[in-house]
Amino acid sequence: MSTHTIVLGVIGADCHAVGNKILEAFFTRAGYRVVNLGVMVSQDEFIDAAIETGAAAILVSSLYGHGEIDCAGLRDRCLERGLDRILLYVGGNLVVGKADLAATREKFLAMGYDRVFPPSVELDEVAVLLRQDLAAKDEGR
Amino acid sequence: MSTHTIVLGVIGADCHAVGNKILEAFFTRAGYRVVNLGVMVSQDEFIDAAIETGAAAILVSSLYGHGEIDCAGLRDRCLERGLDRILLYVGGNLVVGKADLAATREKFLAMGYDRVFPPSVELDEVAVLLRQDLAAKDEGR
Amino acid sequence: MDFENKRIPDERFDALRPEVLGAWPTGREVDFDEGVAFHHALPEDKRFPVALDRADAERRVLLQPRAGVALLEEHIALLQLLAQEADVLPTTIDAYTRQNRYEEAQKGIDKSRQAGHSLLNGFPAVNHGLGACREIIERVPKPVQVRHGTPDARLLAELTLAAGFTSYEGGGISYNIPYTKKVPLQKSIEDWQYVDRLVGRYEAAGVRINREPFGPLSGTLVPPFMSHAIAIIEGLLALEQGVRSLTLGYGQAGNLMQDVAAIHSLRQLARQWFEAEGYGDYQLSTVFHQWMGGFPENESKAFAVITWGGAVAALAGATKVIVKTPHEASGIPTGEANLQGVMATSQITSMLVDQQASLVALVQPEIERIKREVNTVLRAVKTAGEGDWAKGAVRAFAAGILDVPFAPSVHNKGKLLPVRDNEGAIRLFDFGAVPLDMDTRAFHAAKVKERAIAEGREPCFQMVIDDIYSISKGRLVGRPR
Amino acid sequence: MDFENKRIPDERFDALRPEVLGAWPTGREVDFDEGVAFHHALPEDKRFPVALDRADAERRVLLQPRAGVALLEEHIALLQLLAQEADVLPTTIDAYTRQNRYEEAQKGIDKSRQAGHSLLNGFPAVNHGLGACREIIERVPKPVQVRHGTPDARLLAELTLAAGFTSYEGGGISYNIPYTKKVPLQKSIEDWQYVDRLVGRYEAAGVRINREPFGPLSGTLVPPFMSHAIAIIEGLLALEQGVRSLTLGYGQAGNLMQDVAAIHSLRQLARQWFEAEGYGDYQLSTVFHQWMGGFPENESKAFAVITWGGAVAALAGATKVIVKTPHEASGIPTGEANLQGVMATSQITSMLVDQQASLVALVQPEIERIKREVNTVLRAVKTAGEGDWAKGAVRAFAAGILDVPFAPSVHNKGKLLPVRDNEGAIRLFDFGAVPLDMDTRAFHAAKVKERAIAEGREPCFQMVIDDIYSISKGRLVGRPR
Ligand code: B12
Ligand code: B12
Repeated sequence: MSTHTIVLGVIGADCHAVGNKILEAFFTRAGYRVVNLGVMVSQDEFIDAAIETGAAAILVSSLYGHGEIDCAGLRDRCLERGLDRILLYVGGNLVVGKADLAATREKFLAMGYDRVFPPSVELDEVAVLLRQDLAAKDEGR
Repeated sequence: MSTHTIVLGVIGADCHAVGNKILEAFFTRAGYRVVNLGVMVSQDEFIDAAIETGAAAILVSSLYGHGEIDCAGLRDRCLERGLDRILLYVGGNLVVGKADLAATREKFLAMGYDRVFPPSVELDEVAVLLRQDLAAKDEGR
Repeated sequence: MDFENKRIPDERFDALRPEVLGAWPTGREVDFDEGVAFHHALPEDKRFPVALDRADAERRVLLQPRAGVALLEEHIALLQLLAQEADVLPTTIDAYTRQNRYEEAQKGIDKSRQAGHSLLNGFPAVNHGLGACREIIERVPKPVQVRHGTPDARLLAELTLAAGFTSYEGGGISYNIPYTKKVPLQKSIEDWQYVDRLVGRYEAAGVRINREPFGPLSGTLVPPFMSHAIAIIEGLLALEQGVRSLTLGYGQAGNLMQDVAAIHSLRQLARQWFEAEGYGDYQLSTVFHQWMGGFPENESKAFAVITWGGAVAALAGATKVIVKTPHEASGIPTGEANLQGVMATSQITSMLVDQQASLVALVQPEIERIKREVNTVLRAVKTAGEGDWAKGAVRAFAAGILDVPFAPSVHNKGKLLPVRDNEGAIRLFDFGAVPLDMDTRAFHAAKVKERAIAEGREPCFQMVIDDIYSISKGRLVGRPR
Repeated sequence: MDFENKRIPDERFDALRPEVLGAWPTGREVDFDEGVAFHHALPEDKRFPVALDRADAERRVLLQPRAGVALLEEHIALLQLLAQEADVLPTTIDAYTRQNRYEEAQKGIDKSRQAGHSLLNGFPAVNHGLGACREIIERVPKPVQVRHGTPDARLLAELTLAAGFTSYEGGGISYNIPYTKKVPLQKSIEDWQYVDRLVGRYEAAGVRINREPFGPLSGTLVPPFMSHAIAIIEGLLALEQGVRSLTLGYGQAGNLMQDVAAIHSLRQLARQWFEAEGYGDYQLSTVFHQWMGGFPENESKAFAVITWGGAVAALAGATKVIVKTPHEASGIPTGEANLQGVMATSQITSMLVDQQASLVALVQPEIERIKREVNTVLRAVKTAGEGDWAKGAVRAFAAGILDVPFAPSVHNKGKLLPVRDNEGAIRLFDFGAVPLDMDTRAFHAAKVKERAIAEGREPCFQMVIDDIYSISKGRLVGRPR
């Protein structure tokens, strides 16, 4: 079984560090090679790191409410820069305000993210999905 | 200035005594002759007391939620028994549940009560209204 | 037979029974042996005494809401909803049934059917009968208690216990003085001796049923020593009839130290007095009632009052907490509002349950004060009864030795006047005829004086009125504005 | 000029100013003298320092929410709504402005106009400019503070203070370490010396502006001694620049005793250290932040967390409490949700404010512990700085003497690992390079051990993770399930 590399980070001007540290600990323990960019990561920094490390997925966090602005265009930028098969996950308090989950999910799926998670998500469930999605990707290869 | 007599009591099988004691203290201090029947007062007990004491008003309390059942028909019963000019006030948690105030008021006005009060009413305001209503009644005499 | 605190002989009980069961047609449905068999088959997690024991062992606070509506299906649905977060459940009985006015309860049921929503303030269990009550037990996944306020609760007990309820609230004093106007105390105590004897018979048949005297009484500025004294007397009366699972109750006063001390002293005093009177081998737990007086109308503010009640229950180490709802000031809560109260309480009790030990040392002086007051009063009650607690209770109320503030009963003197001190603890403004010792009186007077000075007014009845309104107006101490 | 804790000379300040004001076009609108004149004309009840003084004198806890939206009218309407129940108001700044990313803030404003609702997490005061800020002060009836998280907050300060804001949150450490990734500490401290000097100049012109270092830092399991040490250093830096009204802050930990002890020790330590360092004649107050870590999603449960925070603020006697909302776990609150948090807090603080005295004796040992820890750390900082607090702060972070758990800054060692003890107090699992004495270490280790035994597991990082989630999952101590 190949060890996948995944890139983690908190996008934009967002400084929320706690969830990010937990994601790092969790996915490391789950057997991934984790490249954690920490907080305040720009779209290009995510892409640079993914290219450099041959990552299979980027897990974007946005907690502070500007996700709608910061996350837009990441998929296009990936394609532009030749990352045409990368998984994009996004999670956190993605928009400003207590929003309808389904509407937020639609919004971010439309932006090109493969999966969209609320802050209350159980990480074990994410791990299952990530395993499945990566396997499907590997098969499709 | 004539001292009016008013009859107080908590109707039906209702045992809530605290508000009733406060109403007694308040209206006594406000200068009325107060006949307080306490809790668990039947319609006929109210009417008996009003007739006996020549009361100008009956202030009915209902806190426990059965007000809708217990208070119905008091006006008719007053008329039957010859009390054709008595003021009827009612106040408290008049129906079961957190209800719309306006709807409750309509319901009890339709039952023949002259004024309907929520538990949060300021007693000073009640005193003003009672004074006005009694004055109007005295003039009408 | 004499009125006294003696176990009702079997012949007498059996002789009384037909009359009790004959008071309303559904009484015929009761079959004690069938009831016992049903109880024996009940799974552990539907048994109230088991839940109480486990909670004390695990140092958890059980959460219990109040809930009852007119119709069976709605009532079961309500309890099933609440079972999501609550540990133990109630069936709160409507106020007509509490007065044995079954015809009026029937009218309430009929009108509720017509209206499509409950017009009653509780579940009329007697009218619905045994089958309906049994369905509650069968379809609700947790222990269920009957909660009411019934001076003559014999038929209700026969029906609901045979149906499988495993806990029964009330007592001959606590369901008389705050709940009625004219019922003689001797009558209600006798009727509750019957209820306790019935529970004792279940116990003898191997079925443990929990009994809970109603602690908060009028819910309004009741000093802890008075409710403790009454709770202990009701405990003694129940033990004598064979009850073996007792939960003594207390209604939150609002001052942290006094409330924590109250729960500690209640446990200690009960153990002492029960032992002194020769009772052993019983299961004791406590219940803390979130603030029982007037609530703020605003729901956010109500949440604050609810949470503070939960916090103190946890810090005091009560076995169970009775939960209020954000609708409290307005009316019987919807299921959702009720659940909200339980959830807020769940959060705070589980956050604080590990901090119980921290306050014990601090509250010691207040514990001692409460104990001294209770002991004085109980000794006086016993003397009044010439050694008999049943007679003593009746005579003590007549003499004003026992006196519940703001109670509606004509058999209650109503001379004792409580008022908050400068920290919000409930103290005495007028001692009435309660025989407290001089040092205790001086202490209360000094505390009241301290507040009066802080407020620049003499201790007065307006202070008491201000205290009655204070929590609903967002304060604890009713300061002048 | 050297980097040191010395009042910025006027020439240097005046030399820096054009660059600061030139960073964004609205900077040109600033006129210091006009600002001073506006402040002099401000009514008393719009002045933050006055409100703080009065609250302490009257032993009341001031209530302050957080609030900020993208557009001016909506922002003013929001504050007017909150003014119904809050005592002092905020203007919370958006996260782009905090990073001086004014172009992005502008995009946020424009998109918010299009969307018809705020897409920014705060009010972009710099982009809106002086006139808009002035309108806030004019149209909101209570004192307003700038609340943000800006490492270089010089332009924001120039604009908002000239506009009439009377309090300004932040500091060179507390708005760097938890809020940024790469900004060097020396840079942020220098920039905050500028802000403090600006406040000092207002002070010299007869205008008192309150300054509030940000107490809670990362908001997540920060041990009181660490946030106290940093608050006191920021206080010293501010006093040196001429600030005369200081509010030191602390974020609720969750354990009653520790939290009450934290507020008491904070006041005492600040007084001691300020005096020892030669500062007198200042106004000191405290602010208690309701739980700053992850909240439960359920709103009823959030109300419980909010209320408990308010309760402890009142019992601890904090001057001010920062209020959370039932939407906390989900997103920026609506005005209504925000008001709900304030109302719940209002109820509980006014219910408990008279009970402050009760816990003082009990928390004495914890007060002494915190003092000892803070004193040890502050002495080490001073030594590291060879007597200079600015240098000391930078070197102490580099050495791990100061270390904030879970902070994002690369200039923070991140070796200090906190964990809750068996009663939920925050203790240390790994001391990192923080130079605590051996007795203190033994105490922490014993407390952690005690919990580990209770849970039947070794002290481990999973325990820390469990503690991070615990309150959001309805507990305080993150016990294994
Ligand atoms: C204390 C209390 C009790 C105590 C009463 C002790 C006693 N004997 O007095 C106890 C614990 C015994 C009790 C029992 C019950 N209670 Co109760 N009780 C309360 C509580 C918490 C406070 C009442 C109080 O004393 N308030 C303080 C006084 C000063 O205010 P007040 O009573 O509202 O009176 C003022 C005003 O209403 C107004 N007013 C009243 N009448 C009138 C009349 C006029 C003309 C005017 C102008 C003004 C006016 O002026 C008064 C003085 O300011 C209220 C909820 C609340 N308000 O927070 C529930 C409440 C009244 N109880 C309620 C119920 C249902 C019951 C029970 C049936 C049990 C149950 N199912 O939960 C039993 C009643 C049994 C019976 N036979 O009556 C419900 C009523 C629900 C509804 N209407 O939908 C309430 C609202 C709680 C709730 N939300 O469920 N209760
Ligand atoms: C602690 C905290 C802070 C601390 C952060 C300290 C630090 N450097 O880490 C401080 C006080 C500094 C802070 C500042 C601010 N905060 Co803040 N903060 C919080 C708070 C209370 C807890 C966050 C936290 O640590 N949670 C615990 C961790 C474990 O959970 P988490 O962060 O949610 O991460 C988990 C999940 O989200 C998920 N997840 C996250 N990303 C991803 C990605 C993928 C792919 C997957 C699968 C899962 C996943 O897994 C993580 C682990 O379980 C939250 C509210 C809350 N949640 O209760 C607000 C909150 C996130 N903050 C908020 C805001 C707005 C701010 C500020 C802008 C100030 C303001 N206006 O109020 C500034 C931000 C400035 C900036 N530049 O970023 C808002 C965001 C609002 C929105 N989205 O509508 C929140 C929701 C509070 C609120 N309701 O207003 N904050």
